[in-house]
Amino acid sequence: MSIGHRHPEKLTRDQMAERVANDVPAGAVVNLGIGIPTKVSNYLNPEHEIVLHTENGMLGMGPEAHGDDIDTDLLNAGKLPVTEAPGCSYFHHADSFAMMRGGHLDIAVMGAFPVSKNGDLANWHTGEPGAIPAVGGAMDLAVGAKDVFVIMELMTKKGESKLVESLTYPVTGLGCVTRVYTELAIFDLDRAGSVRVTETYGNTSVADLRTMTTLDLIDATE
Amino acid sequence: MSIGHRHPEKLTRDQMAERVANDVPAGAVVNLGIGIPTKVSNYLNPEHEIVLHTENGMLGMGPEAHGDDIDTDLLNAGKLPVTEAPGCSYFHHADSFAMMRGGHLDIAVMGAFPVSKNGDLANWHTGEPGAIPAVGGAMDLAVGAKDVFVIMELMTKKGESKLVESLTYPVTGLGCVTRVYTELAIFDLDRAGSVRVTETYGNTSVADLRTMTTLDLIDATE
Amino acid sequence: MINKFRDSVDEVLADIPDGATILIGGFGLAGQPVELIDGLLRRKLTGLTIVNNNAGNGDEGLALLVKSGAVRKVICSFPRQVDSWNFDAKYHAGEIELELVPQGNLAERLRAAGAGIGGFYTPSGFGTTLAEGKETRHIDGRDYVLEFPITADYALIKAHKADRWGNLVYRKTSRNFGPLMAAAATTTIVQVPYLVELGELDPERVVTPGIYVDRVVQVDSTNPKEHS
Amino acid sequence: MINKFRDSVDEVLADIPDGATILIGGFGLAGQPVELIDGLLRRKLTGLTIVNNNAGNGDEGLALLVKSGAVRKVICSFPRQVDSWNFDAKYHAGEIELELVPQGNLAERLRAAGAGIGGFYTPSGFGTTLAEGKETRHIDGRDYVLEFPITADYALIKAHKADRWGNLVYRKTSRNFGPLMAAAATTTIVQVPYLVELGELDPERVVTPGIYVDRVVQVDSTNPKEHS
Repeated sequence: MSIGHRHPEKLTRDQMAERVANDVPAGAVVNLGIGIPTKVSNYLNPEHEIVLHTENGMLGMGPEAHGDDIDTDLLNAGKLPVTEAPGCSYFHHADSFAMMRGGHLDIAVMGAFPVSKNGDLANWHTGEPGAIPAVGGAMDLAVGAKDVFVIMELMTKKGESKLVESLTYPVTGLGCVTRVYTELAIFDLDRAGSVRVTETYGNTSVADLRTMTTLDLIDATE
Repeated sequence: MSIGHRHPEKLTRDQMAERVANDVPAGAVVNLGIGIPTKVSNYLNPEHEIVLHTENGMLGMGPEAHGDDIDTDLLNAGKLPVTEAPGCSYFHHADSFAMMRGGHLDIAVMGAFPVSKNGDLANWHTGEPGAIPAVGGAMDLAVGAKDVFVIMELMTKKGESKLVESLTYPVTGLGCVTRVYTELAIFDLDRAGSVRVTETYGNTSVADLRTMTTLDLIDATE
Repeated sequence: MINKFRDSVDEVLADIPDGATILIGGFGLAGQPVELIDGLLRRKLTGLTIVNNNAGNGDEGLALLVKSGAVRKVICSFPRQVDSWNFDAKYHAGEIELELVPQGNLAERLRAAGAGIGGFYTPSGFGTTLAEGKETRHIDGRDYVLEFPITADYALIKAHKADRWGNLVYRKTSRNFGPLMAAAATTTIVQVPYLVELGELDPERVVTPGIYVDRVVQVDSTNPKEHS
Repeated sequence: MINKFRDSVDEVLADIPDGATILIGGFGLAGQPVELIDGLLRRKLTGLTIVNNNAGNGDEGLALLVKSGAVRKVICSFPRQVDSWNFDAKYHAGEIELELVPQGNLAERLRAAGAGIGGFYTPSGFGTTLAEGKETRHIDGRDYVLEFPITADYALIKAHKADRWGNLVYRKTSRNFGPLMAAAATTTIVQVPYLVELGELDPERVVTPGIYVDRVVQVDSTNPKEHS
């Protein structure tokens, strides 16, 4: 693991993605959401044979395609051209979402607006009046994956914590998030609402995090 | 059509199968049940390209296999070895029964214990106490096919009609049979219980059939 | 002889009436029946309900159909995109209805329609605004929402190869909604770059059996990788 | 490195406990995991619930498992056959429980288990004694019965070829219940005559993706047609 338990600086987005990558067990089947979660693939150890799932209908997705390798029949969920890994397979949308909903994916990595202390996830709709809602596969991933890892900045630009007591944004899934990776710390969640801080970065203390989040955090950094 | 509208003798089982075969439209997708219904395939016009479905997972089933052609991975619903027709395809059981249940088969041909005048079918269980019940795909075919054709002897050995006012045997499907082919006549059914006799054989008159069945049959033979 | 091959895009679309519900395949460019959508635009229909994963991109295909006023309602999972301005304008003007469905529920509702399932309990969407007003049920320790099939008059899809029975194979992730929509619609219309002889497709590899297909029209592919 | 290949039949079955629910694939000889069933018999377990289309034939395989007293309950669609004397005897002696399920509902309940569907409304069986005591519902002019998933601890299936990720292809009608059972069980155990290199299976032709498979063991085929 290249990022220490108590990294002296707060993590960059790439470092957050790398930190997640280090927690993915060898041979796991993983779905990486659009945005920062996609960056996780850059840090996966090829020897670990992590199997990437893309909900539009493929297991064993390879890296993004470039130049002559681009094939418009081979896209990821973000509609970017990708490639095949040996051992890949194709299936239709109902089979792909059956795989997700049926609890067969080990990990889904997603972004979030806020996450509540008991693992409720909001990431599909700002809730602003007049905004056109769009959901895609977020709700299916939220209920389906064995573990849902969220990567997000802990603090908004306004200085508000995105790990909250309870959601004010429209819900994507209830009690589904098991771990939150942020620039300042990693939080393990459970459905009962006990939040354990397992790592901190940037000289942030658990006491600092309690102040920032106003949550009764459990110090599990030792 | 080789069997006349008013064939002078009552039909043999093979002739009943042939009579059904003559009613199958070119290009239709058909499931043939075990027993006499299977014989229908012997009389289908090859130029009509009738597509045979077998519920264990195949469309475009060819004739029964013999000798060196036998392949124990290629069986019909009666577990007999069969062959492939050009254009065939394989699928798993859920896809096969989705095809049936979803109303995509044109015709299912089945045997029956009795059939009621409004098309209720009984063919899966004698209802005798202690008898081990077995149903297979009969209930799925009954509700799924656009038309359910029954081939059966009209009269039992005891001289009782198997086309009845209402079922006393355990039901396979309600209001599903659209036509009954017997040794003495063809009966068109509807869910309202109007039974139309469209053909008779063996010098049987519609009046005779009314006596035999005690049903208020409509004479549609002309 | 069964022959589902037809001569032209205009011919296969000729009987679609105003007010029809039409499933349109594709996820991005993969599996998008571009020429069939263009043909549908030429029909100048009105009151259509369109089911697709999205609601049109840029100024082509489905987006132009939306812009033309042909579409009364869109059922999809992801209408809002950086280039969905045609849908956005109609939506904000109150001129188009949106039924937003989680992507997996969309796929499963289409499957249910083809499979004769009357309804099903899905965990996806439980506790969200997209399940408001829907029946829910607690089964074996888990919460579910009751969802119903999406049936349709027509499906327009793209496959890779077809034979005259309508057996289809797809290519890579262009499979997506095709097999589901083919089974869910009353009339399924398919464009493929390659027509092949009956018996030429590997029966183990056929994804959509011909029973689900009504009309096939040949249209060249613009994807150079598909020429193989 | 992902490697689901295991060395022996006995090894892959070693952890199955008494009382387990086990899905067994096959329809007739096609897809029947003969050697895995024989291995299960050697385990001398008790209290098993077995899900199969039938309840055993003749004096071999599943029929012997039933005869041995290992099986508490059978869930199937067609137990009564000319050579089902072992099941018949246990049934008439009141020593085995039977849950009879229409074949399509059996398949769909297995699919539901793998697909995370909590329940579904099926028209098959409505109005019959097999739906007695079950919830029914009238939807859009048609009557349906509510059915629930069949989940299981183990699935024993046969496929044609497997790679070390557990990707499977089947052969002809031996596909039958295999893909459904693989997805429905917590632990899926597969016998195949052919192990192939990763990347050797056509990704368009893979029917069961490796995500559904836990253990693969090589067993020679007795079907001469399979040697190709």
